[in-house]
Amino acid sequence: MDFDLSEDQRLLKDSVDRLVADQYQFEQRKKYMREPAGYSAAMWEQITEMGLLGLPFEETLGGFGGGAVETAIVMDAFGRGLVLEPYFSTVILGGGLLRRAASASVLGALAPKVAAGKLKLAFAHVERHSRYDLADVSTTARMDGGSYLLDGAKSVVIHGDTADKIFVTARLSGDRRSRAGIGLFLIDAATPGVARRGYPTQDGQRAAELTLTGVRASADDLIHDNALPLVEHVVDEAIAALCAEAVGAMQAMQDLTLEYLKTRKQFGRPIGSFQVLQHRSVDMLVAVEQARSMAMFAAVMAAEENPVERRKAISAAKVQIGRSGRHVGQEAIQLHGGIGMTNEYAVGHYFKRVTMIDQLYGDADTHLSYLGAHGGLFGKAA
Amino acid sequence: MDFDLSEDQRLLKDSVDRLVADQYQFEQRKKYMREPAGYSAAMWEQITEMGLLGLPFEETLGGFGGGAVETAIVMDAFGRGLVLEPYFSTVILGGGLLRRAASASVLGALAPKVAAGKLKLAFAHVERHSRYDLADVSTTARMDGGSYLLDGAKSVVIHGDTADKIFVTARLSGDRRSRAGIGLFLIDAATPGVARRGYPTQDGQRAAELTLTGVRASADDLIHDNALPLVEHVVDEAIAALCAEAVGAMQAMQDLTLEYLKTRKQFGRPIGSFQVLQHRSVDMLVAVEQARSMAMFAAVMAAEENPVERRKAISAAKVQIGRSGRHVGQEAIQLHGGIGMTNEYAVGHYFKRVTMIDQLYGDADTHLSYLGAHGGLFGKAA
Amino acid sequence: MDLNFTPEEIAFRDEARHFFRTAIPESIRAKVAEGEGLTRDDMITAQRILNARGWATVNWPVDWGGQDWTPIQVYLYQDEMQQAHCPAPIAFNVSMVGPVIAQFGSQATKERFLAATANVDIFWCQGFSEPGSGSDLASLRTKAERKGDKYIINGQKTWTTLAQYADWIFCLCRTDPTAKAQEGISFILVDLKTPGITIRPIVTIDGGHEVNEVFFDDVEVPVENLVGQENKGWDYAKFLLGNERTGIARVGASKAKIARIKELASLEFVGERPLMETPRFQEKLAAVEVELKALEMTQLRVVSDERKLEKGRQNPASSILKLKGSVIQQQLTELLMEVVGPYAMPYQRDFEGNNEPIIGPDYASEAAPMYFNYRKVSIYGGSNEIQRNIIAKAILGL
Amino acid sequence: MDLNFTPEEIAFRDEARHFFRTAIPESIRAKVAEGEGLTRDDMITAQRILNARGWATVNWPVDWGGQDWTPIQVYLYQDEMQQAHCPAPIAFNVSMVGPVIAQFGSQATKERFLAATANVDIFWCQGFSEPGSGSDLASLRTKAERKGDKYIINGQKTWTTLAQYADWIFCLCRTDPTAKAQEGISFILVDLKTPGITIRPIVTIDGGHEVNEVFFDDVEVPVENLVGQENKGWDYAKFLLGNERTGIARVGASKAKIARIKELASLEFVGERPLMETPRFQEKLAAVEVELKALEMTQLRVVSDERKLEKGRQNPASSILKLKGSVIQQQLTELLMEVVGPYAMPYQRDFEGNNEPIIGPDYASEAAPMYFNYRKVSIYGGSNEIQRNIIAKAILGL
Repeated sequence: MDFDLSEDQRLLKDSVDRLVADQYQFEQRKKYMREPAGYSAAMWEQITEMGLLGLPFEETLGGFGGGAVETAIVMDAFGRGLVLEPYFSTVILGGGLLRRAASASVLGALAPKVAAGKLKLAFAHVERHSRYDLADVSTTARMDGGSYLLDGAKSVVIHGDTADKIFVTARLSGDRRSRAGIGLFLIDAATPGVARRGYPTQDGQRAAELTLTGVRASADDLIHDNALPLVEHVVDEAIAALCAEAVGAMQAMQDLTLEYLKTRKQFGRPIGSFQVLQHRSVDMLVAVEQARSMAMFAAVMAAEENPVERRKAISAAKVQIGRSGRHVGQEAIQLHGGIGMTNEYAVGHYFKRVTMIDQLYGDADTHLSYLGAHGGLFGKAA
Repeated sequence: MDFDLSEDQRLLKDSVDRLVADQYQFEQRKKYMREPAGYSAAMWEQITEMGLLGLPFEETLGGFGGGAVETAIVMDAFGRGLVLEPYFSTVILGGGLLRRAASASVLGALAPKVAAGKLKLAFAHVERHSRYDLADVSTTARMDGGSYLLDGAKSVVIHGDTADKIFVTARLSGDRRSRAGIGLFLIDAATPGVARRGYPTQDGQRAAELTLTGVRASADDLIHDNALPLVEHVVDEAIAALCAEAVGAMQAMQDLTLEYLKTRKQFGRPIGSFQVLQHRSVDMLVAVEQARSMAMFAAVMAAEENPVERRKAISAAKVQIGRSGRHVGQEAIQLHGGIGMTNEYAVGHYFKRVTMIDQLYGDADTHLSYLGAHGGLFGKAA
Repeated sequence: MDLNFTPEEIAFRDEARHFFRTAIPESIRAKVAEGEGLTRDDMITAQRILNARGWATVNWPVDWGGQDWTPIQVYLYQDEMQQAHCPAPIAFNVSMVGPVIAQFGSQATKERFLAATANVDIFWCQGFSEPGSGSDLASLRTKAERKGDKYIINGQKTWTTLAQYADWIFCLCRTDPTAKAQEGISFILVDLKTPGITIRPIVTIDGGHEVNEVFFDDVEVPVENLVGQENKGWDYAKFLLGNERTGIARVGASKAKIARIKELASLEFVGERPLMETPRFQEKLAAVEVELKALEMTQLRVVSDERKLEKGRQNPASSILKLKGSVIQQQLTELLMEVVGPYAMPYQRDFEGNNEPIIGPDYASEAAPMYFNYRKVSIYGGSNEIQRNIIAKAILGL
Repeated sequence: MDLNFTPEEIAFRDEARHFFRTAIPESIRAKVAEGEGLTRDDMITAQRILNARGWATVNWPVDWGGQDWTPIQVYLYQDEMQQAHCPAPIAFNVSMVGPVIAQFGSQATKERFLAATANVDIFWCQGFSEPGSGSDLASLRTKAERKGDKYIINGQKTWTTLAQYADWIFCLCRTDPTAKAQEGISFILVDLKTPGITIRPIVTIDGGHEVNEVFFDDVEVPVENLVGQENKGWDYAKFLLGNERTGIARVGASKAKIARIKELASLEFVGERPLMETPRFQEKLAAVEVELKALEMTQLRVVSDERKLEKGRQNPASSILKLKGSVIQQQLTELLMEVVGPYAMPYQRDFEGNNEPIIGPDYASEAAPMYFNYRKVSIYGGSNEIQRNIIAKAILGL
């Protein structure tokens, strides 16, 4: 066992950290947010040039074959910068689905485009009553001649408004919640019958509502005809990535709060000299470190092939990230007092991001239920 | 609405408070505990002379017709004194069962004896796997001629070792957990086939294991042939009484802790001057006051005839008492440090008592489940 | 001891319940229920309806439009108002500046301001906090220099709630720079139309605009706008802050939130089951209900004690009302956000004005903003940390 | 970064697992599992088995019987030992006085004590705390006056764990009354058979006897029993307290408790269902498992960092090991008590010695005492409040 980063990993970390430190200061981020796409075209360029978009792909596909640890390194930095660009939807969700569900030819055709920043992807799966159940799919795909007709509506498609192509789950067979018969399609956003409505999310990112009305998909657009297990694996990897991002955001809140406690004076002394605020800061530190540990655990376990073992570990991490995130976020605001409530100050934006991460792919208690119902983490007898 | 005590209630409170203040100092209690019965015969005498044993009975039966509020006044004081005498088992459980389940003639015959301190009662209902389910009764009562034969085992019968007569639930019909067909018998402890094994409980009180082997009970000994609803009402009243006792014990812990914080010096100052310990004490105060409020609520609702409304209110109170008790108890020990861990010091004994009260008649989470499953406390729309 | 309401109290409660649910426009109450912000007109409309009945300023002296109610009546009035999602009378008018003027103001000041304040002919805001003076209010630095029959005010106030709606502001200003902290502060009324006043909005993390910065640059105020005596402002401020004691627990509002959560959690599904039928959610909500019921009982204990307590003394239980009440309100916003799940994400304030349909269920859009916004409840009006300091000193003697 | 164990590490773990589960008598491990107290003989037997293999003092210098293990090996050794319910080597011998003597003692002192300490030919106890000096250890008052070639010791120590089993005690005594707090303290070894020493038991709330008061009345100790230099005892004590860094989280012990809870909760019923199959209990336990898994990862991060850190510096994460570890241990005793329900009530310590059968399931009798007893883990060895003070200062720079 060894927690040290490899030389390559250290180089990766240095470059991403530098990117965020130099180009993602809070004030710069505000500018990026005001761009038409809701993020910075220039930053997207730069992320592309750094080769980050190819992270999960083999070198032959224009990538550098990074794994969960490399992804965690990038997402942790993006968490500290509250990065807006559609990296998560394009590389982690989209790239993951390409790698795990697509044929070699499709992968070979599209991965290089993603790596080259020429193809932005998104993943549409949430439906009005599906909540966090990936198997709950009402959107239908009917055979029509040699192709399919897709009908249905998808909600909260992250960065769905600017994606060039969108992965869509649609039911080929089985009833609403059956695990079998779920097809994964890759639809060009420009296809007739695809209606998108983009909007900002609470954390300043972007998402879209997607309506599919008789959208025609060729047999090639059907990436996989029984995709749920693969989709679940990709989502577990995505959760691991979000855990790393959340840790970056928590660390930033911890740093901002400490800084504030040391500089803000009341009653003639820095408020950090009050014992109560000292102990509260210590409990924040504990929460951040526990979350960091579980984010690492998630990174390791994201590759696990046994779906239950993998999901239990990922759920455990999501529970910790959800609880630590809520505690750290609420305390960061509370210890800042009024200034923490203002939109002009950074800490509230980190708070909003970790809050939304808890809402993504299952909140803490949803995952706790899964973990409890599946025997927990530790065996009855070692 | 009026929270003031009536004149009679104030007199009652003054006399019980005085009894505890004068005769139930921690050192005196230690002596009482060492008496053969595990409590003080003299104190029992005094409690009798004060008329407290007749509290729930009508004056015609030698009592003074007190209700849940009067009971709460007594139990709150007994909680502050950690009173050892079998008042709860004899008057609240036993007396309650007499009042609610027994015929007028049985009540008329026995209540005066209880009031006069000549008859100590206990209630045997826990079985090996019944946990907190009063309907889970495996002990059997078989018709045999004009009488019954009882066979079974009952556990943790509070003050069952010194009771003269013991109420016993036994199944007349139906299967193990069916709510119907549960008989309530009143058995003389000296009856052949009754074996008792007495022992101290963690909180310094007494209890007994009871084995019934072909115990013959006359038709008159059968107090009620379908007793569950009545038993449940009495247990709800008993829980309300325990809530009041727990509040008394919590108040004592709060007082002891404050006293300690003001006198104990470390680093050259009273530890109560440390802001962290001040805030922790405030949170103890909050927990005690919230518990006090719910104990009052329980006292009011114990008389409610609608069993579900009553049980929901009682459950809510038990939840609050369980959670406040754990918080206050743990913090009282923690803020005392090492001295709080010693048996020679009072605070730990209060901690043990509130802990055991949580284990009695359902712990906090057991009651929370009931409350949640029955729609909670507040309506969908007022 | 009788914890049941008397027939009179029940009759009063029913009367209040009926009044609030019929007299106040449904459109306004719906906004409160959904956590939507109220317009200035909404607030004024609601308060004038109350005032027409004499129910806007029940806590004021009877001679100046108050009600001679028992504490229980006041409690029932607040509880029913909150449960009916009625906007409370504007606190700055009714709980803050009104009582101060009634208690310490000259006859002239009373006649000039009280009726107009009750009817919101003047909409007030509060000028206490300053950038450097949050928890440590007494360190405020805004100066009011006496020049003839005027004060010249210079300085900055912040966290000024609804200044954008207000006509006047009541300020704490330093009138004696030589005196030490608590002394040398005066309580002065300022017309916001006076030249030299600039109001800048502060947008909060929920995207809303409730609070503002207010800048004073050589603002001239006639001396008759001083309330009471010069340099006694700190006493008046303490009186003001001590005023609100029971309403602060917001028990009725939390009851209303629970009702709403139960309703909405029955519309959202986890697999085949409504969320409201899952034991985990039932128990989480029930746990908060227990705390709220306890708080309600605590509040009633405090309320029914008030007659007996000599002015000033407090029932220890009263101290926990804000502490516990704020935490319960915040927990309920967490549960509401859990109810709407993924639909908490869309930020829909940008759509205000335009007519785009709401994304997801119409009750979802305010869930996250309300959660974010309610973090303020444990900060403003004396943060919960300050509350604990006060309780430790005043109640526990530590 | 590779978070999987290497084949060598796995081999070592399996070897340790096998050894602990075969070499240490089942009878002793069962007592640990059930939370029963160990006899003096149990402790000595277990440690001598470890010592025979060189596994009793792995943290000591190699020349004096330590192991040249990687931090991961040390972690696996502790984790497997705890999971197998093996008694840890006696802390006073192995983690406390041994390392101090090895580090600061003279050659003569080392030769006289170290081997005997490793083999528990001497059973040690610790004389640090005093009635007036708990959290504020430096205020200790026990005096050691130099008289020729002796020290004359007068004073009182308290919370002395297992003094009733011990042969010797290592004490902090004030040798220079004129020096200020931390200075003028010496680290002295005292044979408990020396005249003038009285040991009084302290019974704790669980009814157990682990700790004692130790009184010194003109106790004469030869000067060669001084460890290191006179008046430098405080440095040695700090070294000693800083020693135990990772074992303190007790992750392995908590894993063993979880295994036990799962086993027992399958034997206790709620209605027709085993408690272990009720979602509420499953989720409560799972919540603790998550915290424990996080703590285990945190501990491994700290452990694998140790090589890289220059002596003295700490990984920030290390500071949370005791804080979080103590809370998790305590939560597990709460769950164990919940498992046994009403059978937590009988107090059965009185039956020790006599042969009465246990009341209720045999695993029930220690549930409540263990819960009571474990309140100590957030108090001793520097209370969690002191821990937070230290972390705020050392790690957060507040």
